[in-house]
Amino acid sequence: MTNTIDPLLAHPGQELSANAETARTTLQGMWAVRLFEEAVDSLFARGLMHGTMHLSIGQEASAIGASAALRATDFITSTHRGHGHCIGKGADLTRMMAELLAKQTGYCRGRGGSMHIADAATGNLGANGIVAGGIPIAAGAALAQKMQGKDNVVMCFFGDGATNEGAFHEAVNLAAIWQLPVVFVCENNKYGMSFSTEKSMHVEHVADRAAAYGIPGVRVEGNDADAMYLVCQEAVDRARSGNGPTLVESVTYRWKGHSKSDKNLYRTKEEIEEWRAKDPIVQFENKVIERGVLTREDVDAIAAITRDKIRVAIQEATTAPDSDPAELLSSVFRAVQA
Amino acid sequence: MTNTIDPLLAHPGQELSANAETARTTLQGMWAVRLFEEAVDSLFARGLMHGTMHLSIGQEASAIGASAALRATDFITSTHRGHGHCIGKGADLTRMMAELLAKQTGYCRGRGGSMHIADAATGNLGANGIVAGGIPIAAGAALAQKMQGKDNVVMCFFGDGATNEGAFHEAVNLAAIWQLPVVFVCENNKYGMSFSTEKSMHVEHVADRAAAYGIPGVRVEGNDADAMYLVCQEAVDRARSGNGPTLVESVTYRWKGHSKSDKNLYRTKEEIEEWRAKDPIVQFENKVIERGVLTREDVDAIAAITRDKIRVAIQEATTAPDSDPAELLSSVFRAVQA
Amino acid sequence: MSNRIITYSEAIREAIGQAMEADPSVFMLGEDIGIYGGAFGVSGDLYHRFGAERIRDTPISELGIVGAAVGAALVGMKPIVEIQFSDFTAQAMDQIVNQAAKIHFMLGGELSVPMVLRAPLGSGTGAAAQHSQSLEAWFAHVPGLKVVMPATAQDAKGLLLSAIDDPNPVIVLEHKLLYKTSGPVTEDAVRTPIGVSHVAKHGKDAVVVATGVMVSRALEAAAILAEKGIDIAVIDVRTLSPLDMGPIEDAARATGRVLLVQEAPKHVGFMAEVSARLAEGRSLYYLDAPIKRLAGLDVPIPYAPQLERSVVPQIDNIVSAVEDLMREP
Amino acid sequence: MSNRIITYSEAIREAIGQAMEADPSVFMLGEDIGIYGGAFGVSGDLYHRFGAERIRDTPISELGIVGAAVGAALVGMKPIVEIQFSDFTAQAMDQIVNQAAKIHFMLGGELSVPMVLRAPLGSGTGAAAQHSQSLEAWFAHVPGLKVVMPATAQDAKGLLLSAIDDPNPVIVLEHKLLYKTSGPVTEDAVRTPIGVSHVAKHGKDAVVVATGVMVSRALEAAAILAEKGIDIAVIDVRTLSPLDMGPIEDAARATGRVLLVQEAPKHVGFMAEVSARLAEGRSLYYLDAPIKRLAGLDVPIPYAPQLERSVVPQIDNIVSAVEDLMREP
Ligand SMILES: Cc1ncc(C[n+]2csc(CCOP(=O)(O)OP(=O)(O)O)c2C)c(N)n1
Ligand SMILES: Cc1ncc(C[n+]2csc(CCOP(=O)(O)OP(=O)(O)O)c2C)c(N)n1
Ligand SMILES: [Mg+2]
Ligand SMILES: [Mg+2]
Repeated sequence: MTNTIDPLLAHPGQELSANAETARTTLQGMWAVRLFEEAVDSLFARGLMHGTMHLSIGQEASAIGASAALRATDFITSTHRGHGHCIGKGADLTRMMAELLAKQTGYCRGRGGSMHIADAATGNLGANGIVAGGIPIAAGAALAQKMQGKDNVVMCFFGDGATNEGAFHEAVNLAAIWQLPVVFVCENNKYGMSFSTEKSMHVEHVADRAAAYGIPGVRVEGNDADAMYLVCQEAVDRARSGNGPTLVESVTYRWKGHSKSDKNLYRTKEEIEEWRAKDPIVQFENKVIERGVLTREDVDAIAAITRDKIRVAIQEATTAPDSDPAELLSSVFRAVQA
Repeated sequence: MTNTIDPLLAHPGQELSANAETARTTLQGMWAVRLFEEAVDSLFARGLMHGTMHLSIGQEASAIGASAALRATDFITSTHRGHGHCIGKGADLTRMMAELLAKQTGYCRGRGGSMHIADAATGNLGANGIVAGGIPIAAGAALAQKMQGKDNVVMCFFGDGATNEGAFHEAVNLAAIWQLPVVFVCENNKYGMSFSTEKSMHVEHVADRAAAYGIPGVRVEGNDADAMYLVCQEAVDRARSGNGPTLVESVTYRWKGHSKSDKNLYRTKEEIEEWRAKDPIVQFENKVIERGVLTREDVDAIAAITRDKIRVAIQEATTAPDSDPAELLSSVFRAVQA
Repeated sequence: MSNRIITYSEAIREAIGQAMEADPSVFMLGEDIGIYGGAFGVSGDLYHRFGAERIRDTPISELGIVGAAVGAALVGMKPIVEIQFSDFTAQAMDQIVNQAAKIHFMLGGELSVPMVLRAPLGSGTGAAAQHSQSLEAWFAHVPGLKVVMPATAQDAKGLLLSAIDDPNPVIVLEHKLLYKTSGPVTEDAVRTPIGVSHVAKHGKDAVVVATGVMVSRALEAAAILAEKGIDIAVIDVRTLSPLDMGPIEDAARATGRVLLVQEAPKHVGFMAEVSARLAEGRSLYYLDAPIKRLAGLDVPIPYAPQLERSVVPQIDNIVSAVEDLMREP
Repeated sequence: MSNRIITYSEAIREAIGQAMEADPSVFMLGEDIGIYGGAFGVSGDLYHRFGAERIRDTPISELGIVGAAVGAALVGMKPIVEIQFSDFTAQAMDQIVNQAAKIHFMLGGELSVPMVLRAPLGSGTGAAAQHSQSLEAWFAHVPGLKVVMPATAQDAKGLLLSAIDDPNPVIVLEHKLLYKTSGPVTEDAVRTPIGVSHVAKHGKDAVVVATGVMVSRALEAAAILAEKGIDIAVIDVRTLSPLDMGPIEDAARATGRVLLVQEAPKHVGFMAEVSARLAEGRSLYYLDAPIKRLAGLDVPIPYAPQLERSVVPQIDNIVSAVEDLMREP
């Protein structure tokens, strides 16, 4: 039994909000991210969850819109703020929740937690606790696709802060010179922890950095699932057809603090409120209703169904067995085939 | 007794070839680099020198033209191919040669060799065996100038290959956001060892990479000492007046192999010949003679005098005491003041 | 010179504040150390006291940050770098090891790198494998670096002050679990000398040698063992490099039984060195039992609390290990 | 299965060639490995045999290169990374240690990283401190990495073939001075097992345990010592992690005297682990003399030939150390 959201459907060149089917899967995806993380936030606050958490609430359209441009056989690499990417690529919500709850049935058998969810079955090569750590890995996975003669694409998610790391520079350069099938999706939420992009870069836009690698750099409204999808679709097509990487800058915002230790001293309440007003889910709901693609009842039902899935995830995960220390020593290496 | 070339003189805004005094110091500098390295090449070939060597023959105008834009109190960081930078900043030729000959009187007391010559007295913070290793160090030294309220500038030399390292990216970004007084001089000799810039970058020019940091990127004919000087002078002024870093791309070429193990399989004889025809010294000599600034006899005399200095350097260095193993264990740490 | 009870974090902050007041060349740089106050709250209000120039927030660029510190140190500044988690020193190893550690020696002795690099290490916070390592052995193995691991609030202050004074690069590894622990700390800027191991507790039956958070666990184990009639000495190896074996050898000779405790994985870890030094010091001839090591399992640190606890030494593991040791031969 | 005398470099090249012929997912990437043939000439003509796709030249970006190998390995390729000098692994430590080593465990076991990282280590070429380190202890300390150091041409081939077969990241550290040395090597693709220490020479008076180039120095020392009537065993620790103590303990028990030899600086180096394991193996009860370590001085490697030689163990140092050991107690 799996507890996933419906696979993301998309029609190339057509907005996600343009028909009922794609509007539904998009909304489901965004709600799944939002509700999953709200649940996590509450479990954490109640002391039922351990470690630290990086929530992407407010950024749902970015993850879900981007993922909609991928095929099941495509790959992603993700970040410390990766729940949305996992869900977008089709992860099982129960196994995600089980991981966060330190259970044996979690994606990492309780060894990784929120920052390390990976799912080979859906092509998710892993969230990463190291800022920019996944970028060279994405380039390598894309190189492998090319060498293996496959037409899969790798979508590489990272934050604005990550673009200041050497790993970003080296990896994007490799992808550019080898024209690898990778789409670099920078989710620019204006801060790397407390340090704003205005301070961390001397260029206006992350997308400007593409110029150093001779690849297209595209800036997109990351809170608009449609825009995100269309831009990523184009970048994915470019990659798939052998025309190399693209740097997509998704302009978005995280509503919550960076992690649990954040007192939000580096930004104003007004700024947060401004962005809360640009809620990607509300925007998308209003749009599909205005367009007459779905009704208010439809969208409410989607939220309700998704809420149930999250409830199931928590329930199933909570009752799963705790992860087992006995297997650790034998789990460091994969056994060598005789 | 020191054995240095005359301090580099320059008149802001005026070509080095424009008057006898600056033409003379420029030629002396370029000849010193050329003859020093030819001597090293021969000592090495005759088994009298140890280790490995990276010669900058063919690139003399780049090092000397750039250095001419600096004051004595300014700093440089240099590379594995750094003899020209050391000499340009005023290093003692005997102490340089003594270092390469593994002598106690060498700049590093025989501990560093060619790749590690530093000279605190002339503001040379060190050559570096690590590609791009000096770039963050240069940014830091520049930060210190700013924090100390000094108006010194740091000139940071590195190769085209170094711009593919994460260290380049991180350091240039720091210098850009903090508007540090540093001039990044990329000596683009078309190859990082065997790998050409056409293959290692997907942009045409190294200078294009400045766009990612919001700083000026300037391409200059690195074999033309005048052009090199004028461009660097402008960049140094910018830095000194608080207007931040510049990326200068000096287009040049190394005549010799990358190091002793190089069989030159990655480039053609024709290409090497083409660049030999652009000999920076011959070009400059012809120019000053044509301009009537110096005579043929003058320029020949400069070469002869410099040849003598190199002869003295070899002689003095050869007879100096070998470096001493007894002091090694006590040299790892600087003694703590009581 | 009065003492107050303050936390380990506060002690570090106080040391930095006093050093910055005394010497304008001292400054701090690192990620989120400014208005955020540091990922573990260590820099706290220093930003408000000293401003953005001297409590300098940086982009996420560990290699660049450390390199900038090296460059600044070369020309007269005294930078204190904070690396948010010591795991991210992996990003900066070139500047730490190939540059900072070697410059003074390699360039002939004129230049030096009076840099301090502080970083939190260790497990116990549920942050998983990339945020919980104890990499002290890497640094201790590199000639040209001094490496300290304060185990108390007083030493967090005192060793940091000594590190700032030192004209050489010093790596200060702070255990995350200690940040919120408290202890008496002198108000004055009292130095703890680098290169001196400390007898945290005397005892006659066996000696436990420990670093970082394992020192307090060893002391707690000592209390439990005392109830069982076993009287152990505890040595706090405050400086891993250069290593002071004096008090360790004295206690080993006096007790005849040695337990070495570290959080890091056992294989090729720091305590192997202590064991090897004891062997070279002819322990063969005076020990009553084989030297025993109690260390982290040779696995990455897992996330789940029960897994995480199971892979590094806890108080009861130390108690049992000492009991085993007493049963030898 | 015939044997020829070929060099250590040729043996490595042959292993790569055979692995690439047998398995299309095997490929090589690194700086100047293509038409240049590798900084030490190891890849040689492989570029002409397999082309630019599979003998893939890269820009100077060690972190990116290793990361790309990790990514390729995750999705079915078997990359062999060449890092030009092992000192530059410092640039790539994040991908080696925080990614490659941890992924299989940390992500729950489904994914794995069948990557090989080859790098030359050691001094003796006058390349100075940033090009001459022996950093094997760093890698051996990291759970999730296997670490081998071939000491002969045969093992250079055999261990590399095993490394390529291995579904886990394997670090292969090759000593630069060995590249041009020769020895008999099987033509067939014969594997040397990872995780098995090798008795390079039997002997009854003492045992020398060594790695890399120190194995051949120990064997030369053995010949000199034989003339002096001292018969030593030499153990080649081919795999540093996981470490096989069996033959070492057997020889230690049989001879009662142990000398551990490494090129790396002594402090917190690999041989400390061997010493500590012997201690834990109750060496106390069977040794006739304290375990002795002979290692590099705790200094960066200097450039001048006489300095360079003076800081790492040479044959005569091994001879003297064994003689000292025989005089104990
Ligand atoms: C190499 C590294 N440096 C620092 C950190 C600590 N850290 C975790 S997330 C983060 C901010 C990342 O910013 P950004 O890339 O913009 O992603 P966001 O958190 O905004 O999604 C920092 C500094 C880390 N995990 N890895
Ligand atoms: C980090 C690092 N990687 C690789 C090397 C080996 N290496 C030394 S010089 C060099 C080429 C450098 O190219 P470039 O920066 O263009 O300088 P050039 O040699 O052309 O002057 C390489 C690959 C090194 N010394 N350091
Ligand atoms: Mg961000
Ligand atoms: Mg070059």
